[in-house]
Amino acid sequence: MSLLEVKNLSIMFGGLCAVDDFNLSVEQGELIAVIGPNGAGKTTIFNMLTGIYRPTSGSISLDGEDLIGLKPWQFAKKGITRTFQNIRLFSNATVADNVKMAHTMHNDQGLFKCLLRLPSMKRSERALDEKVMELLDRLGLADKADLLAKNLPYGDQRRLEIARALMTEPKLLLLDEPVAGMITAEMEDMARLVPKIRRDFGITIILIEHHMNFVMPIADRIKVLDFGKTIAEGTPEKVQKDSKVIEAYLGGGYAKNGNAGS
Amino acid sequence: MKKSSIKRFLGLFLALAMILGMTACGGKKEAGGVDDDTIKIGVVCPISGNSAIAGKYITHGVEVVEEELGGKIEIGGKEYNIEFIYMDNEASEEKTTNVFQKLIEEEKVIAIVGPDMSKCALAGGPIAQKAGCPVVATFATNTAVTEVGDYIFRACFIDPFQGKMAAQYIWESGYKTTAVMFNNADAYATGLTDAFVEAYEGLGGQVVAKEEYSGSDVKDYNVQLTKLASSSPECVFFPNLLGELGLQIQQARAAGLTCPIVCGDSADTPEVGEVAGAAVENVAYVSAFSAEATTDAAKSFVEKYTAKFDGETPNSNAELAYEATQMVLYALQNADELTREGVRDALKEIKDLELPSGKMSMAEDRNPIKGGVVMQYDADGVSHYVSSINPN
Amino acid sequence: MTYFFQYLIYGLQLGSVYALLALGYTMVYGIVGMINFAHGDFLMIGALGTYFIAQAFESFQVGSAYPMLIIGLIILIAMVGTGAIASGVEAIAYRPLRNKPRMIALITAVGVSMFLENFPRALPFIGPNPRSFPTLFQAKNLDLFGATITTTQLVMIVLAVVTMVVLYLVVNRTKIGSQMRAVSMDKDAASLMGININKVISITFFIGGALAAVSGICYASAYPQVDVYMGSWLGNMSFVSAVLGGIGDIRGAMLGGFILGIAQIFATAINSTFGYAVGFIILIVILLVKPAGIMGRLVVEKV
Amino acid sequence: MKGKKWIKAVYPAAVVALIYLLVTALRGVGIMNGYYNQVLMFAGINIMMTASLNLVNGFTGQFCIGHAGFMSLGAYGAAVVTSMLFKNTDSVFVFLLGLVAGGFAAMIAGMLIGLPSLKLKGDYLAIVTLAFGEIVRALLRLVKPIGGARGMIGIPGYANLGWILFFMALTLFLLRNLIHSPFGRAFIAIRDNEVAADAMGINTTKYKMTSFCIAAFIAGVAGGLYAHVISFIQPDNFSFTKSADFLVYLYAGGSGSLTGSVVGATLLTILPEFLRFLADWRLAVYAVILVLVMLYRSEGLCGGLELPFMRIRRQELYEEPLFGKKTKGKGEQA
Repeated sequence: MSLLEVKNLSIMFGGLCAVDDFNLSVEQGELIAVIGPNGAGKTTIFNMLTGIYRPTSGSISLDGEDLIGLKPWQFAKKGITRTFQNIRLFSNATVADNVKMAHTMHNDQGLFKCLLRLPSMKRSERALDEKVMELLDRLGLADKADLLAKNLPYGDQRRLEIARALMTEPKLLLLDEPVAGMITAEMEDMARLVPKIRRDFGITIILIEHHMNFVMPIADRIKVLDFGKTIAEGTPEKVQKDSKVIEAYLGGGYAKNGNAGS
Repeated sequence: MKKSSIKRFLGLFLALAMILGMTACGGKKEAGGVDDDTIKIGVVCPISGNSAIAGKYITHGVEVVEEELGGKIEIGGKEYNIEFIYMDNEASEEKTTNVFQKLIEEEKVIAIVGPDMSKCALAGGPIAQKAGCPVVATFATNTAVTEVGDYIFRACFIDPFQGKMAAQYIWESGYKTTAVMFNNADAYATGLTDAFVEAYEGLGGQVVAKEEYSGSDVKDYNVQLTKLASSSPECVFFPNLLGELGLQIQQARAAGLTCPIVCGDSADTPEVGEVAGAAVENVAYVSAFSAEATTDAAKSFVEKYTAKFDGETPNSNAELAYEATQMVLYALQNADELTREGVRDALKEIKDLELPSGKMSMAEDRNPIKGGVVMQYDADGVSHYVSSINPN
Repeated sequence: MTYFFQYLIYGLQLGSVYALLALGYTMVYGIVGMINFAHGDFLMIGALGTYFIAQAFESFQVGSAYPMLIIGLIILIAMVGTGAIASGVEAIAYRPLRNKPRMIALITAVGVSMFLENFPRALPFIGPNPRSFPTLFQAKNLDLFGATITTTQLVMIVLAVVTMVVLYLVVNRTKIGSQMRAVSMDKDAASLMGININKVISITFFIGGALAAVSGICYASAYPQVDVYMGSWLGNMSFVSAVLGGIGDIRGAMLGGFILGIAQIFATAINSTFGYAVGFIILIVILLVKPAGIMGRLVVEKV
Repeated sequence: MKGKKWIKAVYPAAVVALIYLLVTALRGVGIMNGYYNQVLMFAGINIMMTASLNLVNGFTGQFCIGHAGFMSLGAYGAAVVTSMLFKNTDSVFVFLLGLVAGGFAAMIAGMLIGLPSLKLKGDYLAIVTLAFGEIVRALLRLVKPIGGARGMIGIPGYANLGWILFFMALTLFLLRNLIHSPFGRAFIAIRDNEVAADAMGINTTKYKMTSFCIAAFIAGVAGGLYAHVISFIQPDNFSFTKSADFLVYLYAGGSGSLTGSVVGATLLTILPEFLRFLADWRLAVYAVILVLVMLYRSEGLCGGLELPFMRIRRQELYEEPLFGKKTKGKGEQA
């Protein structure tokens, strides 16, 4: 059985069909990229996969469990977390606290233990901190643990978002444009980091990008979206050669996909 | 790191020391009574806040006494300086406790005149009682005020008596049915309503409609008054605060209530007539005092007051403040010794004191034994004496 | 049921006061994005100011009323004066805080409100006295479906609706209106487009203040008692109306005001003991059903 | 290191004890008197109210403007216990029982109003809390056994400065611990970015409720203390004006800072008393000072600052620093 099974996922906003009949089956440990021009509906798919939007029709199941109708935090609890295209950190908290915040749902310390700061609570806080520092160390943020998130440089903010998402101990990690707005050097860093995370944590990753040269070397499979519809799917090599993809990216795709926006 | 936290600790300590220092620039004198031949009397009233208008009249009332005395008082052949200290309590219980503490502990007053409201008197009372400082509340008509302890007195009559007066007046004027509208958020109004209804029904009258509203902020009484009018009462009773009465009277007339309207003693203020305009005709109210009274004490008070404040006629707020102050002065002059305790004992013994509202004696329960009057407004908003009602 | 229309008129009368004040409130709210707790005090300034201006014009009085021209002049002076005070307050107390968290401006507004109430109170010639508001025009009673409506009530209700329409047109159809909308959406971008933000916001406050003066005059004509504290409660109620209608929505502010007024009156009519509480319970229920106000659409945050 | 930890542990207790001893001593020699005592008692109560409001508004990012409603329920709850249920028992335990009862009364009300309404955002939530405060006030007026509009008379004056300082210190201690725990972090996450908090698996409704209920409980206890200071309470004492006072203390002190709540509530409680020499002009001048403070220190007097013992740094988790060499002592602005 595959880890994530998405069938016939569609969503309408008003009369506009933002995503139409999206299907995806993800195996444990895969790295899948969803690409497509701006406005193709990529982020909308992520929003449905994390419960922020409720799809008009279709099904999402993780490990065979249906997730439709759950709230975002329940999606996270089931094991899907994400990063955001427009960075959404807890900007007035420190880097370490940002990561700890993502651990909230695994917290086993009761309210009264916390109010009184009993020794057992202190111990658990320390264990958590060690874990967080280890994670930050792996992502190269350990020396910035006590800075406020809003004071981090841009590239570090992206990495912090990933660190935070990893702290929820997800089965499936969704990365929404992890290299958007990055300079080449930063992008190369990220291209090394993503496969490393996949290897080290043994998790499954879906990422959205439109930088082809970032995606091509790291993805197992690629899905190409345009106007809410899947126009191509397969290995990077196959997709790269697909004529529809080339049209969508180079323009002139309207002629053939005239009905796509309806 | 260690250094900086020590610095911070020092900083905090200094801040605390400053706060305490700021608060600690007060008096160092012995508790209670007379110092350097100066007698201090505290006056507590709302100078700001929603009831500031009452505070204005109270201040005026005491200022008349201040002028009479000219800063000096002779007690037992010795002349003392006398000083009145006015304190704003914003008509709030919390602030009343603050200013009571300030007057008692810091200003070392020998007695306190005021506050005017029952709620404030009830909050301040326990403090004065504990410190042993006599208080003469001016307008606090709630029965419970003087029950706080033997240092708490009042200058006005109590709710049950006022309710009885109003009921008696309405009944004796031949009105068998009355409708009531009152502020259910206000202690004065609810207390007076209960007292009135009990007394009126006891006399055989019938309360045909009883409508409520909540709080002084809501100035729209149309619905309630329409309902009152539909019960066609022979008389209407408004036991409400002075800031509300003017509009109530006006709206009542507009709603078709042409019958006589009777109010509590809070109606004794020129603003009611001013706001209500011509509608104020045929509005009667019970009061502690009539500015038309012919006794010497009353005449001299009205004369001095009118002269001092540009022809303003004293109302019962001012008059009761004046009387409360006079009671304290009387007690000072008749006290065995010039201490708070002495003043309290003398206040208890007040007998046949000539005051503008008539002869007054202090009862066992520290409430004054005095009668009341019924007054009625004419179309110009001037109130005239109708009848007197004696205690019991 | 016999009194249904009469109560409805009372509800509309009270509602029109809330609505008129809420219109100015919601405009400032929508365009500048701040909760102006002192807005109710602008109403007080308008009403109290009118009282003093009318006194100055006393010699023109005919009987107990004034000629039309003088009334217009009095109202105009009050509107301009209050509008100027509102812009002045904005320039002194709110402008420096424009880019700070909005709570900060809110607290400043509380301070301004305290000042506007306590400063005139302490002035000897104003003081805490409640005063009788002059009769600007003689009200006549009209008959409507067996209920009585006075001309004052009629004017107030109509004025609330007309003001709403005019304001709506100003904001949506005029140049200054489009500048206002630009400022409300993005101050920085608007500024880059060459819009003088200070001017636009000053004008917004001026209109808000002038409207507050009009509502003050209406309120005081219907409930002819003016004092320095009269505005605070009305300010709160109009804030409630504005939010109830949907933040920053001009049509919503008017609807919110009328609904609040009618709810309060009918709750009181059904049971005057619980009327006050029930009015607020209705408010909560409406917000639970329409969590973004009556006219507001729930905006899903863009993710 | 050990020595410092020890000092730090007794810091808060020592400071509070010091204030108490100082006040007592100053009263003993006659420098301070009952007036200062009274004002400090209200300051202590206001600190509790402001700090608890800070939990909701400052740390969880919600907007509650009806906090006095919780205070009134606490005041009445406590007063009912001490002056009606156990009228003739004059014991500390009755007082404490009363305070706890007041706290629970407020907390239950917090739950009732929070459950349906905490999904509302920003000003819409604010309006509901305002309405809640007004409804509580309106209903308390109508309950005759507790005096209705006439208020409750003769509540025993159990509360004194010692008790109030104790509860104030306890409140600050518990809130500090809470804020530096998974709960507090969840609150701050909700404040900083609700969408992200939700996506990170934080059940926002649950944590908002928790924050709301804890704040209501503290407000209830503070209300209980208030009732036993003032010995007479009536519903109109807890009007919107009072809620607005706490908002002013909170933001003038600096929201999101417990130190700010202490400083804001203390200074602004003392200031109007300090200005009494201005007589008529007192409140106008107070207003001007308030506006000036906001203009010149718009993040609040202590915005973004926290005294050392009001926060817990990450490093304190380690007796022997694990990452010490690398991370210790670096940027610690919280």
